[in-house]
Amino acid sequence: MTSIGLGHYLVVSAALFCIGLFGVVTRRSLLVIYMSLELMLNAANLALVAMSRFNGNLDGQIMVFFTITVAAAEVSVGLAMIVALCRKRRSAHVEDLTTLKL
Amino acid sequence: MSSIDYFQLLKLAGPEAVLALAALAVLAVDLIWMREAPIRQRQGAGAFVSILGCLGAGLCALQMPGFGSFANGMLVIDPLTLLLKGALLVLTVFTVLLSVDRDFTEHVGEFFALILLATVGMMLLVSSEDLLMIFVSLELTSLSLYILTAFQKRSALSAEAALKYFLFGGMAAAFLLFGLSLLYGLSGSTHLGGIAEGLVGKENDPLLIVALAMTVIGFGFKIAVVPFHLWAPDTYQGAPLASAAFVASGSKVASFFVLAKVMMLGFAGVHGDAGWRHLIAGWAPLLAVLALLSMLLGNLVAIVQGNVRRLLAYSAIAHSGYALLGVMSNSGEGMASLVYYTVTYGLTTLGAFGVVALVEERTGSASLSSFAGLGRRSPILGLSMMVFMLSLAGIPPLAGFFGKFYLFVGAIRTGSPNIGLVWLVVVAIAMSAVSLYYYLQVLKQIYVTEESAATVDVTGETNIVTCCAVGALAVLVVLLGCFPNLLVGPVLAATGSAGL
Amino acid sequence: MLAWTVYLSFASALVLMLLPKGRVDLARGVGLGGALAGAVVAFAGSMMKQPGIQEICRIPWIPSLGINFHFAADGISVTLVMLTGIAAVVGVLFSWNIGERVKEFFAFYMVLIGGVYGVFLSFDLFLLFVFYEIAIIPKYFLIAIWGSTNREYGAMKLALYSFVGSAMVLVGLIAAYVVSGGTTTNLIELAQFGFSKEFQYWVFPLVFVGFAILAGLWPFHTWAPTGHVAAPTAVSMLLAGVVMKLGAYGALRVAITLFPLGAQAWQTEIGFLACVGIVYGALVALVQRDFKFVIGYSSVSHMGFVLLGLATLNEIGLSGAVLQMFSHGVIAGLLFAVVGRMVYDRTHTRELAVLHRFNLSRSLPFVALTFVVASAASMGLPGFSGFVAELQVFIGAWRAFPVFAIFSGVGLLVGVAYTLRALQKAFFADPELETETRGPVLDPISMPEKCGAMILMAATLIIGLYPRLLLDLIVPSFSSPLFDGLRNGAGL
Amino acid sequence: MTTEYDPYLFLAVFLGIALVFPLAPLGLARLWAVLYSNNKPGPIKNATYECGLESKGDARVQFRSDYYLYGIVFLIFDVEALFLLPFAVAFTGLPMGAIVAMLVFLLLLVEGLVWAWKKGVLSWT
Repeated sequence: MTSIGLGHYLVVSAALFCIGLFGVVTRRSLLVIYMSLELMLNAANLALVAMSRFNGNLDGQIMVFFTITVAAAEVSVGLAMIVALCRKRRSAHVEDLTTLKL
Repeated sequence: MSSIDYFQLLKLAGPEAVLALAALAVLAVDLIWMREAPIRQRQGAGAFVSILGCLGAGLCALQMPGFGSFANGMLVIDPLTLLLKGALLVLTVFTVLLSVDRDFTEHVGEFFALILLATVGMMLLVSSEDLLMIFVSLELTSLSLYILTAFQKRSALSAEAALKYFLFGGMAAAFLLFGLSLLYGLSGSTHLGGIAEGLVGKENDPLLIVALAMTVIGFGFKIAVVPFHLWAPDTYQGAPLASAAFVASGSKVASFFVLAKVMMLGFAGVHGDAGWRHLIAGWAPLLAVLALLSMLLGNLVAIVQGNVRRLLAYSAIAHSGYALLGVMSNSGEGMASLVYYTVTYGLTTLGAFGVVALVEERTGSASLSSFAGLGRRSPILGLSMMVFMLSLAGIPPLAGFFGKFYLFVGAIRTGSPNIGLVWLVVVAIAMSAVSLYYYLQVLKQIYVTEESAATVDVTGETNIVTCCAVGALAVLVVLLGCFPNLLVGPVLAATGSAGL
Repeated sequence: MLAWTVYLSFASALVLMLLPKGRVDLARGVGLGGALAGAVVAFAGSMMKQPGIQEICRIPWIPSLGINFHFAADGISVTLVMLTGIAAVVGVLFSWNIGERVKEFFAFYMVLIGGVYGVFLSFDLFLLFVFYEIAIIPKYFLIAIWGSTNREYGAMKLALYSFVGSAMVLVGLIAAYVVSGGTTTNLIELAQFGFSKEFQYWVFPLVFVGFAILAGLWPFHTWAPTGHVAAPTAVSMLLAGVVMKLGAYGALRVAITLFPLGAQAWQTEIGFLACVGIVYGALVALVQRDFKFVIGYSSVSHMGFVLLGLATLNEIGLSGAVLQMFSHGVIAGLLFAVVGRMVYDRTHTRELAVLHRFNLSRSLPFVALTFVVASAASMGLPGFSGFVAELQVFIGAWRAFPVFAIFSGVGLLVGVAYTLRALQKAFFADPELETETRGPVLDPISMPEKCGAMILMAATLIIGLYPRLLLDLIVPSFSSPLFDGLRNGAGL
Repeated sequence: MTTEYDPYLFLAVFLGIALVFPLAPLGLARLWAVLYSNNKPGPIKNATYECGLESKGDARVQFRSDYYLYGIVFLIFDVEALFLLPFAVAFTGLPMGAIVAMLVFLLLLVEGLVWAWKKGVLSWT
């Protein structure tokens, strides 16, 4: 078994990022979009931790703390917006957001 | 980590602390004393406390020591960042003035608190040279702006605009974070200076290209450059007026400055050259493509717009294209021209949104036809809208013209023997000639077309506070246009001393 | 002292804006006062002018870029300042019958006059460009609000053409500023800086065509006729009389002085375009049915002479061009005054075929007299300023490119044809068709119109009979340091 | 004598046991039902298992949107705990300033709770 190097971690985080991106782009329900947004942020977290491990200093991991907080704040804002939208429009699907046009 | 001296931190982050306290104070005032007061009084009190907070922060910023840095780059104090903080505070005061006497929401305290928190985020963003602090303050600004966009409970547009802004913003934040993490991985440090040294050997490392692309995508969203601009028209149209004005002015000033800092300091080694016949790979050609696209698309689509707010949105996209020239010129003078351009652009857009607010209040819609005959009804409003529109088009005696001139001089002076970005400057000037058409369309509605009877007079009294704010902004734009040295002198001295 | 013309005009524009709404007579009074004051200062300044470039004021404006607020005047700028003074006063006199929104009309009018004064007096490239663009916006509003036939289209077309022209000039200006080391935008220092030949080769056409668009250079002249016809009388007088000279002056002062080698390289092309402009303008004017379009195309053709004079690059051609600027300014003003204010405001039609019904020569004898004098001057009859200017242009053109001189001679001939045709159709049509009806009675010529026409006729006559008045100002100014590049380069 | 185990061997063994442990009895029960007591469906047999009412409507009930607000407020305090962890670990070596800073952090979050309470978000009828 070759030892697990930095490249492997980056491949995994890149894969996670792409899955998240794909999820955001294609899924219709807002909640699933939020989940894939979270996925993308956590992919970045994984990359950060791997980089910090291979760079030998802790800056990356400190950054992970703050990104988790930011992700939490972001989701709470997103949920609040879904509540606002649901009170207005009874549905949380993306394609009804079409009133603002070119 | 050496033991951090927290009191020194408090001293350095004085303005931000004062502003945060002011935000909490506004909340407290609104929730405790003003529980049952009518909405006008609550707005007056909230506005008064926020302006007091801004003045306090301004005073605190004045007494700051000339130079200072906390935890190597986390919080950098130098004349340039102080100047930008002052500009952001001025923009905030005018935004607060624009949001008084508007009845789009009952949660008055929260609205003012969020504006102040967004300003805190911008001030931190402007004064940091550390990836962590840049990301956190960028997100603080963006999140408060998302909520500000969603504040108009009654209209469905506001919630929808906020959601679109949020989704784009979230995705861009993820891209930015991934780019920053790759950047950290390659260079081993999170401080911009350390990154530049760390990247010395790795110019053509594929990972660096991915990191660069991701970072540019992340910031591209914030400054609404073309491929990432889709949120801008909807947000400008859907958001309540004061938040749309703040998104257009404040966040653009801060994000352009931090983009310039990251590119000039962080990616210093990979500048490349976007000159006409000698293209060298780097971030300059990448930004050149973005600038070209946003100038073309921004101006051309703005011509067909019927709603003045969407027109301002597309003109904002076009102006981001022009401002990118300042980032690409990668020199102290380029930075100075960028700061001058974005600050004067911020003031002009705020004023333009102020006039749109008053017209919307009187006629209920921001469409072009609702501006008919404004010149006759209220001459001051008509005159200041003419000042704002002509300054955006770049007509001389106004600030917009000198801003563009200074930008183009900086851009052409980059590779001075071979007049570097002259092709982009030619496109920029041609496009600003095109932009004169749709700015004159607005002025035609104001001055030439007679007021049709259809524009019913919705509310009798015009909003005095907004009128004075709009008038003051118009005077400021004319003053900065006729005597640009008021702002260019200090900015140039500051960029010189900041060692850019 | 001359700088006060600029300050007075902008000051009166400000005062006009602050006047109370209803007071029409007050607005006219302030307008006339501002224009008169400007003209008096202009003439006083030109009387006391020492030879060579006379510095008026030089204050650092943006020191970090080396830009300073620098007013100065040499022979050429003084002549054109005097022309602006006359045109401003006469323009106000001929807009005495403007009824609605008078205050705003005169405010925009004075801003336009201030901008024009500023261009003629500024010797700093940046400042010249600032005033050059200030003049664009008032033109748009003056035509769009108070104009006549399809005014919004004409106004927008004019504004966009001038803005595109100034955009091209801006590119050249920034390139010159940066390549010359980016330390100063002073005209004299930039003229002394030897730009490389290849640089001048591509910058000169850019800047020259940028300015020449406003001067009605042949392929880019299409805004002129529609703009002049759409404009109200006073504005069309100012447009043809002074604003077109702005472009020609800019071409002379900036393009030719800063890039003499470029001027030489492109000399024949410009000469050809100017010559085509003369002939084309004259031919089109020959077939026009609308009286004002005839005058519009005639001003394009006369501006062709100015550009031909500029293209000759020799002293006599250039001084002829400057004199032609002055003389055409006065003559075009007179022609538009007659067509717009005196005829159209009374008969409300400009169709040449229909005008004979009004039997103008009998009902308005003064108008007929003025138009005969104006058309004589425009044809270039000796005794009027047109003749002196065009003669010099032809001598200069013969030295530089004889073929074009002959062609423009033909253009002159066609010019005589269309002027006489318009004169005959409008005023002296054969009356026997309706001998019995004396045509609708037309209200008599008012006093402001009379003295306005008098001033213009006097100006063209005086310069025609004693051209040394202006030539003593113009010719020595070609020996100033500004034209050194031209002198040793082109063998002036 | 320590044999050189591949570091991931024990992981594989662990996974194997985890799978076998539940599946084996289920497989046996399935085998027994098929071989000996095949099922004979009847109305009584299909009735709900114990006593109690027949269930009406589908199981998926639409949550009231106010639950989201609860979720949001919980989320913030949950992440706050994340920051308290390193604070607690390094507590002994911290200067006075650090404790004041942490206090400010906590007070800010408490202030958020007070605001939510005063706004009436938490109590709804």
